[in-house]
Amino acid sequence: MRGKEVVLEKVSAKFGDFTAVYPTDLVVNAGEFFSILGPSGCGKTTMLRMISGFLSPAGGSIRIGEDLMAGVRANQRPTALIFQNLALFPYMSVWENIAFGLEARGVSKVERRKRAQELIDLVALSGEEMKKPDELSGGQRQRVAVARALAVEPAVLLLDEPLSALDLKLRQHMRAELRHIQRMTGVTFIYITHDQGEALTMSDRVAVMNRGLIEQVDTSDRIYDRPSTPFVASFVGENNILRGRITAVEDGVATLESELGALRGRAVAGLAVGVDAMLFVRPEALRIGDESQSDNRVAVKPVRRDMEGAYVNWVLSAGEQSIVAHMSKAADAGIDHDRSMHVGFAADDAIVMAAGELADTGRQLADTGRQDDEAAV
Amino acid sequence: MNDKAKISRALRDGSRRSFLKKSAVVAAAAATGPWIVNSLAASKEVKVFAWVDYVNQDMIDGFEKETGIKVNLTTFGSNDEAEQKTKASGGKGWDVIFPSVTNRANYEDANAPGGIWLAPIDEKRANLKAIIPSFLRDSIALGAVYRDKRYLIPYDWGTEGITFNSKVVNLKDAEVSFGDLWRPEVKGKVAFRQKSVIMGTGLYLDSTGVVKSNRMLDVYKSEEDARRVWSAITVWIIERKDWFGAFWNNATEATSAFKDAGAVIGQTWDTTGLLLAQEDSAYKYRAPKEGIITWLDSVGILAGAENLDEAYKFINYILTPKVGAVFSNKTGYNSAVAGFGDYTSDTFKRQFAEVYRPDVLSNMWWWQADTPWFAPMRSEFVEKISNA
Amino acid sequence: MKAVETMDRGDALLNIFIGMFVMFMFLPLILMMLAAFNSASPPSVTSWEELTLAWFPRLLAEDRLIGCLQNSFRIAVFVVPASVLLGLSAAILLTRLEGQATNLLYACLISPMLTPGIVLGIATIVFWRHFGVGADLYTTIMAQTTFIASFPMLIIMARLQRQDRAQEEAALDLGASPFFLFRRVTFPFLLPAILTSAALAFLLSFENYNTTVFSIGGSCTLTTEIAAQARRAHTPVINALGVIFVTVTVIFSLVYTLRKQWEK
Amino acid sequence: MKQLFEIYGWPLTTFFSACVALWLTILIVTPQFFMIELSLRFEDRGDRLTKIVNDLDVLYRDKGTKEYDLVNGPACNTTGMVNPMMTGDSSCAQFGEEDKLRLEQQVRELEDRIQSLLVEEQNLKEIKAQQFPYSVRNYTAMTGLHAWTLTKTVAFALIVTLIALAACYPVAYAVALRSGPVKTVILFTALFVPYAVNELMRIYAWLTVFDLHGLLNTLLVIAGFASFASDEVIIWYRFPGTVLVVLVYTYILFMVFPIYNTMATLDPNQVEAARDLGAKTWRIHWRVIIPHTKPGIAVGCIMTFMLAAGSFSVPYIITRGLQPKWFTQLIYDKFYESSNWNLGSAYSFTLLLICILFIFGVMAIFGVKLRQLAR
Repeated sequence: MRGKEVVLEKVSAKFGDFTAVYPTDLVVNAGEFFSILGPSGCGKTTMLRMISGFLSPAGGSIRIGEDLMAGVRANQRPTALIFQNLALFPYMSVWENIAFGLEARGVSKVERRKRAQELIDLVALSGEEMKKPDELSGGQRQRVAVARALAVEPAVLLLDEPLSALDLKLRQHMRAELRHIQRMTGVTFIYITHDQGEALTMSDRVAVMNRGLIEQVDTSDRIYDRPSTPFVASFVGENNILRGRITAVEDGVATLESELGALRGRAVAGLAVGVDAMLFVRPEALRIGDESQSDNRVAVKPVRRDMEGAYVNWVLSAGEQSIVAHMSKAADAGIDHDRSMHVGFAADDAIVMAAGELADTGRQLADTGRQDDEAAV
Repeated sequence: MNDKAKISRALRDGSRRSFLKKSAVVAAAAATGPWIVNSLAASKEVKVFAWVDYVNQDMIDGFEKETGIKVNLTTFGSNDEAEQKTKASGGKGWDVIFPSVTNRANYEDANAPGGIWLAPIDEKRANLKAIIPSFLRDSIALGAVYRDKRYLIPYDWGTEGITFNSKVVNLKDAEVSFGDLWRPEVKGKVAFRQKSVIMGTGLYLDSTGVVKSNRMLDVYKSEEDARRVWSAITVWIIERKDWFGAFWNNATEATSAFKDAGAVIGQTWDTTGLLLAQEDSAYKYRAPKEGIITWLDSVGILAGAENLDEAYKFINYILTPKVGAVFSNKTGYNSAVAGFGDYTSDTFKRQFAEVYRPDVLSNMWWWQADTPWFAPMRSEFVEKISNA
Repeated sequence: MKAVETMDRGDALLNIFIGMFVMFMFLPLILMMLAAFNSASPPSVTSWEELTLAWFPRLLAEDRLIGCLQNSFRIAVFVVPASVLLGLSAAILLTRLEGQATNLLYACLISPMLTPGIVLGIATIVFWRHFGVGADLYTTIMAQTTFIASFPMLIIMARLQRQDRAQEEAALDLGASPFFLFRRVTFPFLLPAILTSAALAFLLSFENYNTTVFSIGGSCTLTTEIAAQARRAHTPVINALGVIFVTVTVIFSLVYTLRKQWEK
Repeated sequence: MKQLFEIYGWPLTTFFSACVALWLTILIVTPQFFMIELSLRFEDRGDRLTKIVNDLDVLYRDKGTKEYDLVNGPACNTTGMVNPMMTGDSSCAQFGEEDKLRLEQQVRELEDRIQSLLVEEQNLKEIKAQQFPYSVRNYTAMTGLHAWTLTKTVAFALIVTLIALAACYPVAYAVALRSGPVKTVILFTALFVPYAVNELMRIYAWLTVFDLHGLLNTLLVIAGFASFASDEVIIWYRFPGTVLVVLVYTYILFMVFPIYNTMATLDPNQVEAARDLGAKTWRIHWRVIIPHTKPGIAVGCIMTFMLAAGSFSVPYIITRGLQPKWFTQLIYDKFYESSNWNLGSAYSFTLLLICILFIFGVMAIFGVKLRQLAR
């Protein structure tokens, strides 16, 4: 294990009057694959640049391992950054690119060659050593960038949306590859992305960021199942949002009076009676027509049925409210399409929290339900 | 920038001196540049700044053979050019220079060390005995000496008379006049130097009584007299601007005025006329009856000379009778070296006798020592003629 | 570019005009070159005497001309690196600095290009006279560098603006010292622009006249000497020199154009 | 600045900044400042000090001659070819003791007068050193002749600019938008060759056309309008038109290339689209091509005007002294002929001001910013 932990204490960033990052505390464990997820402009890149040393924090301190980073310049930090556009050196061959950091440290050519070869093998680029970056495919370039960063044996590898330029297939393949490399090397990865798929599949833990604030730090599962803010709930995965007012909170279950009647869900901590609230329920948690076993029941009309392959995407309407439900093929088979019906969900599958800011993507959910494709554009 | 702030502060304080000192420090680094550039040149040499035709290859070869010193020659076409380039180069570019003796005052300059861009001649090192004594004496009155120190050594003399193609305009030797430049039949085919045509024509107009000028000596008398005489002459000349065929500023240009530009008559230096006559006997160089314009040229050493020993060696070399004769044969000018005549060619002797008849020699008009107003005012009228 | 399929009358007129324009540009040069092969002196194409190559070897005998040519090279030896260095420095500063001051700096640095050459020459000799430095090759080097440096600045700036800044950050991040980064990343990237500007700086220095004639004092360069000879009696020796100039230029242009085409 | 330090480190950043600072101060700003400073110093050549210096010169010369006579005896021509008498009173007469005493007395008198003048000279110099040295007399004292020369030079430069613009626009258009790839390459090379040939050579080439026995006169003779024999040929160098033609010839390519460069960035499809939409040719130029080409036209005009107004080589070589002088030649004369650097600096700065005005004028007319000019 050569990764080191990264600790941020009250770190903030400002550009003139604009606060890009509000004072933030964050601990990234040594050898962890950590992602920072958020929409563009949320401050995640700023965060990364502060860790890598290209930006000085407006306040707070950054520690990597035992060392405080204040005053340590980018080229002296035990971090390596992989840029969004990779920033490979076009005038150098693959191996020279990879050995660049070693050259900068005055390592002898023989040694450089040897180290570069190891990394070339690691990222499966044997045979391409002498090529120039513009002679490589997108995936190969990606691997050169990773190898180049790893060559300097960083304790922390920072990745700034490095997969965004690739097509969907390649991207999915590279996810696995990055994960594999991270496991092999044990280096701490801090991965920045606006693509929740990437963040959830690769990461040990994910931080969700919005407007300069980290709203939640948790494992992928918990981020998905137990979002702690409306933003996280709406940004990560698909969610149906039902608004209303809290009428009761008992034993961790909140009752919410909405246009569609009283609804019940798990209450997040600190929820009080009488506040405006939102209830989030995942499309796959909805049951159509199965009236008996649900804590909540809502009468709906079918609007559209989209066949998605593995599941069926139902778009339903309940008054003004649009509701999306995912049915497995088996469950879908029993649904009578033609009449008005009910959807139901267990209180345990829904989360109720005080009304707050939602992610932009949440609004489009009912129409598209295809965030992956959107991100690919 | 920091420097900018310095400049503006210096300006505000009005301390130009201190500003200059500061910039001098800044410049010091850059000022090592000239040294680098100069060090590209060879070491043992003498740098000569001379009239285009003054130092010919035979003289250079002879000197290099005798002393092993390399001659680095730069030429100029007029006294003005020599003076200004000397000033522009801070008296440093060359060792030996050949000014007209009457122009010595133009080398005075407040910026020069000791107030003049020339170095006093060390009379122990320069072989002044080689010079015809009367030249040595009279050169004092013409300007070779400045505040008790000699700066220039007479080198040669020559004249500015009339050159004409006798096939086209046939003039009798004794009756040639500066007025012949303006004869009707030579309209558009006259060559002259703007600076001296206002002297030659002035002599003609004085003799005919049109513009009285005491044989042009009035222009040296006072500024007012100079303005009166020159303006009248300039007006007269500009009325005849259709006569202008070609202007010349140095000997080569004068020759090409006749050969290329179609001039048939002109006010030229002796060298032009005599060399043309050597090629084509139709050309004649004659002294005008108003008195031939005569100048005395000299050799001196520049204040910033770096090769003093070599410079004196060079000067003493060209002041030997044999070299004086080589010079005269090649150029048609007359050396000021005593005894040079014994070595001149027969052609030179013949031409000398033809042009400088006793009556001509007794009626020469000498350029006088420059006065402060002379050069600027003359150039003002020269501009008018050039722009006519 | 779209091929012109039909030739209308406008195109025909345009072609005639272009033909005349090209003729106007080349006719004097061709005449000058022809006269170099005529034994008649002064040079002429109309009074043809005899076909000769004699003027070319005569060039080598023109000691003064050769000396002046050497001066041209001496000047260029200093002007080219100085201009490229100044241009490079300015380009880097201007690309990296921001704000109104940058615009002012830019205007100042580009101003020598838009200043008449003689003004630069004069300002230079006036300036250096204060420090006891006379007009000579040195002042010419200074005067030429003043405006020639603007050209490398523009060329290098254009290239810098196309630079991917992440590359420099990547290098820094990989532990490169700023100097190593410059040597290994920025400089190689700028090299084509630097070479182009060096070539241009050489051409500009070599052919400069208006600035040089005012700043060189008593010395000469090839161009001041050509001008001096052109003004007075000239022999076809200068024409012979012209033939060499034009030939070299044509060869270089052709090689350059063909290479560019080849790269496409 | 911070960014610079981060990327290039302080040694390199300092070095680059120092280079630019040197360029700015030693090469660009300070020399101009010194030139302007010099132009504000008026050199009075008619004042009392000048007169005293002249009088001193005369006295010293007189004294020098007399001292020479005292040492060497009367000069007498003994050797050499001839002794043209210069001052008229040298003779080989004997030099008596009485003459000697008289001469010595005269020398002493001269010395006294010299001494008193030297004192006055010193005083005047001190007074002059304390006076405020600046005035604008070098600018206000421009004679009518020089003002006329300046006007004429500027007018010529404007005409050259207009002719060049009129001639270059179609050429640039043809090369950039109207030719197939092969023709473009050929035309570009055809334009590039004269552009790259040494400026002096291009000017010199015109002598073959204008010479007495040059192309023009030969054509006239062939056509029977003139004959070499009777010298009825025209001396072309006398006509200002020759300078105009050669100026246009020499600087026209500085107009072609900027226009071509901007025009070549125009998407030809825009022109096609405009044509499809039914625009007439002139409207396409007026509405599509010219607006796009504006920065190029502005640069071309500025460069051509500046080069033409500031040209020394063309008038110097082409007029051969047979035409009134160009303003640049006037400036040259002030520096290298009539020794008046102060006036020369004033004229030089005047020329610079005119060019600056022209630049701002063109930028205003075309609505172009300085940044756009450099390409």
